[in-house]
Amino acid sequence: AAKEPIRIGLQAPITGPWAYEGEMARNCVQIVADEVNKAGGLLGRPVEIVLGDDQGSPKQSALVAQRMVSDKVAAVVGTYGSSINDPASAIYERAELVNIAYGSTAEKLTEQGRKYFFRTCFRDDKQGAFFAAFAVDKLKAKRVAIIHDNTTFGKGLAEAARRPILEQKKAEIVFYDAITPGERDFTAILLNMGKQNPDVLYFTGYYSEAGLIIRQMRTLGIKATFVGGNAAVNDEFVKIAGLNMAAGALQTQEPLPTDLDYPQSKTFLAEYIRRHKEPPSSPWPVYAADAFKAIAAAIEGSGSTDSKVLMNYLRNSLKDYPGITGPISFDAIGDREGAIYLAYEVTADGKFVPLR
Amino acid sequence: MSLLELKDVRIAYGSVEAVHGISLVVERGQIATILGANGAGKTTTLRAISGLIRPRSGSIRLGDTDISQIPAHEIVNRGIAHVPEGRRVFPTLTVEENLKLGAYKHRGHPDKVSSNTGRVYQLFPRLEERRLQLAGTLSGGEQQMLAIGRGLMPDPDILLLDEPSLGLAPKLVQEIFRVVREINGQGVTILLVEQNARLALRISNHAYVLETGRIVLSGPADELRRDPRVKKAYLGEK
Amino acid sequence: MRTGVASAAAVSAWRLPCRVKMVVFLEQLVNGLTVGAVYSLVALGYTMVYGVMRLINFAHGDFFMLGSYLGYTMLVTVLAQSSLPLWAMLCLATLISMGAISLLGVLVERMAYRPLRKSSRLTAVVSALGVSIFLQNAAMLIWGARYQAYPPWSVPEVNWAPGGVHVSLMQLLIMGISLALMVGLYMFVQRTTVGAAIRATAIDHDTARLMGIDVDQIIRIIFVIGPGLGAIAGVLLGLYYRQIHFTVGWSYGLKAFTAAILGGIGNIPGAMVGGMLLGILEMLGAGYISAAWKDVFVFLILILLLIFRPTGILGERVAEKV
Amino acid sequence: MTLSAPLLSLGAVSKNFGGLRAVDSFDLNVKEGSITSLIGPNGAGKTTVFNLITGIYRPDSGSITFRSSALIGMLPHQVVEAGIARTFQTLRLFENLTCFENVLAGQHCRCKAGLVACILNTRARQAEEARAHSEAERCLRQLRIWHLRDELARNLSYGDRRRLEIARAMASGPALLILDEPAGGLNERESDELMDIIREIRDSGITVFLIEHDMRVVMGISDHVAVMEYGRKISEGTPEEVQKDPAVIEAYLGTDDEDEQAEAEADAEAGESVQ
Amino acid sequence: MRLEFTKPASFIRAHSAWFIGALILAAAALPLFISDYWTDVCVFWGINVLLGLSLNIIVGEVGLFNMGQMAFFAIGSYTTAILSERFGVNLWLLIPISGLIAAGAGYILTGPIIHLRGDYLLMVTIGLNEMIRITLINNPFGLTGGPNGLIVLDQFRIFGHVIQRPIDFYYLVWAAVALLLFCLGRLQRSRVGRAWNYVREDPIAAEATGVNTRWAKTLAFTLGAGIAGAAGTIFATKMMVISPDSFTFMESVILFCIVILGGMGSIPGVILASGAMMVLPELLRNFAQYRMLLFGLAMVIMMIFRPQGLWPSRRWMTRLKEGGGE
Ligand SMILES: Nc1ncnc2c1ncn2[C@@H]1O[C@H](COP(=O)(O)OP(=O)(O)OP(=O)(O)O)[C@@H](O)[C@H]1O
Ligand SMILES: Nc1ncnc2c1ncn2[C@@H]1O[C@H](COP(=O)(O)OP(=O)(O)OP(=O)(O)O)[C@@H](O)[C@H]1O
Ligand SMILES: [Mg+2]
Ligand SMILES: [Mg+2]
Repeated sequence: AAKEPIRIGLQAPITGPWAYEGEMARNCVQIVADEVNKAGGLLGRPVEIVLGDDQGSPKQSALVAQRMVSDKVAAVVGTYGSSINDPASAIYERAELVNIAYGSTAEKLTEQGRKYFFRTCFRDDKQGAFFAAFAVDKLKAKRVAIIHDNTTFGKGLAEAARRPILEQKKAEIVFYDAITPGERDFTAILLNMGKQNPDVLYFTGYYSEAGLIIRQMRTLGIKATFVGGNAAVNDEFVKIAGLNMAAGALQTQEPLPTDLDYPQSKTFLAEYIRRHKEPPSSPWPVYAADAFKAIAAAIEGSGSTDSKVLMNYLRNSLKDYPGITGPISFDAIGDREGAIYLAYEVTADGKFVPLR
Repeated sequence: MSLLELKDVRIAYGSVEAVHGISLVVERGQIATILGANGAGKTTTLRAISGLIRPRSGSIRLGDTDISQIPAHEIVNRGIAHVPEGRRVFPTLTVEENLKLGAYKHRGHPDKVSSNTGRVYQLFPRLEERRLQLAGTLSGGEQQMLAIGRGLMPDPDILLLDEPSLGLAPKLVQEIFRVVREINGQGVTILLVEQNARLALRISNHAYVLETGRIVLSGPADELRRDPRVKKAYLGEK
Repeated sequence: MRTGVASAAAVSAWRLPCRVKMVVFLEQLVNGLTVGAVYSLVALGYTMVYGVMRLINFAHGDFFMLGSYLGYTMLVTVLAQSSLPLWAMLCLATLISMGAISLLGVLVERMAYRPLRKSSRLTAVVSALGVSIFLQNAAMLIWGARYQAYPPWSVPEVNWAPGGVHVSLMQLLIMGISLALMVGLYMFVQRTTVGAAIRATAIDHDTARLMGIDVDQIIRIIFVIGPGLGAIAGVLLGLYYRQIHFTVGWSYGLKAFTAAILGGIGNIPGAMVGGMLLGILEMLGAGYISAAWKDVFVFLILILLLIFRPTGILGERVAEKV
Repeated sequence: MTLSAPLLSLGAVSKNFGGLRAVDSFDLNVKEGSITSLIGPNGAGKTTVFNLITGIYRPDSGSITFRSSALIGMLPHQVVEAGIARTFQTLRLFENLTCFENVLAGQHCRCKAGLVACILNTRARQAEEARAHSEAERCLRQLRIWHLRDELARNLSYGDRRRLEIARAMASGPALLILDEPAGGLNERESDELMDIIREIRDSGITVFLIEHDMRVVMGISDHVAVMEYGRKISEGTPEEVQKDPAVIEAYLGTDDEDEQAEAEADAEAGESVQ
Repeated sequence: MRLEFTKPASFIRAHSAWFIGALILAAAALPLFISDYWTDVCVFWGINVLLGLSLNIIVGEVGLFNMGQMAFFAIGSYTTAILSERFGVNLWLLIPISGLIAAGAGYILTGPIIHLRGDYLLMVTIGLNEMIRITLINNPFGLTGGPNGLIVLDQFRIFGHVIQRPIDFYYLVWAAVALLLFCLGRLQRSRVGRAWNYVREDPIAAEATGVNTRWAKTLAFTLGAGIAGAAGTIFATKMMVISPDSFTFMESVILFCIVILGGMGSIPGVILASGAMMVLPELLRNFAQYRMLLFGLAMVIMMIFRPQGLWPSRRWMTRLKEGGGE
């Protein structure tokens, strides 16, 4: 007789403005789940994904969380945006259900003392600090401009990058403002920025706007070096900006799956491309796969599906588990340990290469 | 053959029947009048003839074709023009544009349109003085003239006039009735709905009395004028 | 503090040489007018449908969005295979997208609006919102949830900088085409018999019928023109900014609706003036106040304007006659 | 003429619409307890005068006094509170409400209960509500439409709607009732009934000021008639005086001769004219 | 003499006591039989009912177009979060306080625009919604926490019992709904409610029969904003975290649809429609990315088959006036 499956929740924005992120997250998790099932499942039981669409809305997110709790899933992967995640993880906490976020990078999430909340993605402050050091020490920037997009992620990263620069006092923040996501004309703000003659522009929003910004900026004759956050630069960015404009753009970013030497990264990527014709266009969905793998490892390692056991296992026993994005361990508050960031450059033929 | 003939026409708004099976006949060249209290169903009847509402049952024949299922914009082309209650001119269009729209069926024949416009101006010299004024700024009487003039633009065989004297000063009422007679003299058949029974009966050949959706009396206008029931109910005579 | 930085930026802007300030301003103006031209084109669709049916067609933004996608699909699939010159390809893509969207407009009117023509106005508004959600998600399913980009070869990259003011060919095209379309539409409505019939229908459906005007046909014409113009705007937008997404209908639709109101809804020149003004206001807000507060500024101006001109800039001020 | 001050008095009132001078230094006194009529060609400015009195428009110049206090600057609902109620030339009923609710609207300004009192349903509110109801009932009965109280206004016949509008105005307990073409669209018998009702209202102590094109009504019930043309007063007096005024005949009444002749002719022909 | 002359003089009214009694019993027993998840769906349904009723005053009773009701909901929610977290104000006290602050905002913000005609007012309220949301994102004076929003850790306590589980919130929210229904019922049958309906039917005639239309409109807007604000307190404590994402224009639009879908001015209609708008997407969950597509389609179909609303407040005979004009 077939064993009763272990149910693992995936909370993601399947519809709504972030639907593409949700869709990719679903694809990624599906790949690793299939892998697990092909290898005989967990504890001899198959794994089943319970999908919850939160539409990128906090209210829906709370509802999905409650449904996951009612459905008695073993643990939850999710979700994407920080402000969407927050109400859900509050509910998971109350229900003592392990939840591992894959795209929620706001610092505050792990600083509220929640025991059941983990994340496989890295916090804004890590990336912000990396940018500050990179811009000041490597690029020798004196005048830095920062533009964000007023989303939780964009603004969080922008703040995290600004703080160390202001503290170190080695460079000056000459411009700091926000665009409205979904708009397409940023010439007004760029002209304003151009008047300040920045050496570097750090844009912490998404590629859809980033592509427009670099193109409009270059068209206006602004020469500042463009540096994007880890959501800003990808293939789509190049398409939107046009290759001639995109070349030379930099970004701060965790090592891409393609640049990871771990075998699991390579097989995962190959499988993803086989199924969906192209690699995932943003880094976050891969963290979802890793969140799933971490949960699977905890179940397998602890031999239990009890949430409390899983929580303790993840916090204390899971050390350097080989994830797709590198070794996974969680620190005392649930953040992933050991953030590695690199600066990437868009080459003249549209490739992304780590900057040496 | 009579020009217009309604047979047992029933009309309803939603589930409420307003006209309960009326029959009437208008002969070519006549002025026929429908009298009746408020809410008797006069306007409703005219709206059914011009196609603005579909009757629930019964037939409306123009010449030898049944027009009861034909849409309103088609009916104009077949020779029925309807001057609606309350004038309903297009207030933000000029007098001339209003007239041109009246001749919408002649679009593509500019000379036809301009000769008809000329005819209307002849009938109502006051409109010609104001041809470029917005219709909304005309006085009530002028608007009524415009509405009637607009009704003449498509060269109708039969003109339906719904309470043309409503809200007009006595002097204008006289003028409107004079023109109605003149139009009739030019060969246009007229079906008139009026509250002013005295004047209406004076100019028409035949009359029908409508009460709560039914025809209760009909006959030659002169006869009705002397009918005691009409005198009592519509002429305010004891 | 962030406000400190913003005001520091503003202060140092004053110290710039006068000529530079002028150039920056002119550049802002060009960009504002370009965005405004797109708003105007989309606003026309709102205004025309509103004028004739008293319906705020919330799905109009999505016609615009679909137009953009269709143009894109035509370019990357069919036309890319052909050996036509670029301008011919662009024209064809625009025309095909326009035709398809017009057809869709007529279809939507027939299915979702006509059955409600005799009901309360708000009923149709809800139906329009439903259509909008439907179209948006349909686009998401067809073209995917990700951003698509017009191929680089499809965009004529010609730029000038007379006197330091950057102007691109696309900007001129957008402004020129919008202006031409609007003037053409205005002439059509003011000068032709069908135009007069449209205006008459806008005033009073029943009386228009009595003139021999087929009201259903007029409404069909409106739903050919409005969404068609939206589709053109969509293709232009795609070519100008390259990236397209299924949510663009909402954001631009809302802006265009704002523009239509600003100009006085139901009024064709009003849509144009409103769109341009909105474009310029946004540019001023983002350029001289703060991009983060721009929309607050724009809506504030809008509200102030409506307090003093309650029916928009060119809206008729019909104090209801009592 | 008595020396008592008029109930309503307009002094040199003017109103422009754009370039159009709709009312031009218009003077008029309405005597308490009278029925006063205002007549004149279409577009003469009669309705505008009513709108000026009731605060819907604000005059450009001139004075309007009611019971020796100034009305200008008051909002329409304040004018009603002060004791002037009106009807409209084109009916303006609350179509989707019942007749009873329509008439209760008139009592609105005579009640005081605010939000809190209404939620708590205080004793005072209940008393006030009961009073409003009995007042509304009285008005419906006076206009002879009590039996229609639960009908929605839009389902009424035209004549009943006209009455309902008058009842609604009466319900505010006005000292002055202003009627804009109350007999418009009524046939002769219906307007006879209306005349009776208007007289009855006057006899109950309410002053009536009306606009009318139906000369039978105007001449039948008015104590005093004023005639307007192009925004100015061109004549004033008793019905008989006004009817004979050549200026009025020229501007407004026209010569009825032609019709009288026609009628005589028609009567004569009657015997033969069998069509 | 008839006192029962307003609002649905329907069958249910005739036997109202029985119906209401049975309904209350059924509602009270319901959460004992359903999962926490469905209880939570009912909690949000209840919050939507509160919001729907608040908007119904403005749109349904007075006929003012408002697509920005979420602005006031946001003001209430943020007031709660700020006062509770920074100053430790008791949550029970915060319900009236948030209500009053939102009402005050409603009064001040709508004062200058209340005279605008339908669609212009619609536009301006959309603008207000956006203005408030952007202001919240921009974190003025560090008060609102920017896009991250604020957390609310405090919980309602009643006789030592902490309101925390879905079922607790279920009773809290629906008790609030019941209280509101009682008050609105009273209002509908009073001078104030009638004044609102007069303004909806014909503002000029209302003014000319002695109704201070400005007072009536402002009162409705203020009251509607206040109720939404008070509902914000419950929402904030339920969510524990609030952020500008909860108060988008789209949410206002859905709320607006609820009022129309219910049948303008109809209280039972609002309850039904918000239930439908809440439950429908839940039922469609299995359709994954086709969910919202079907939802949009359902809206169109519902309107076509029930243009007068799910539970029209009166037999609004469809107006036979043919489209166009006015
Ligand atoms: N659009 C409508 N919807 C519902 N009922 C209507 C509508 N129009 C008219 N009615 C009803 O139909 C009946 C006949 O109305 P109609 O307008 O035909 O009367 P009429 O004889 O023209 O009266 P009047 O002298 O007032 O013009 C009335 O009872 C009226 O209430
Ligand atoms: N709100 C307004 N805006 C512009 N013009 C107006 C307005 N109200 C009235 N008028 C104009 O003022 C003049 C007087 O109008 P009014 O309605 O007072 O006439 P009236 O004497 O009542 O005519 P009728 O007997 O036809 O009702 C008309 O020319 C009219 O067009
Ligand atoms: Mg009639
Ligand atoms: Mg008048």
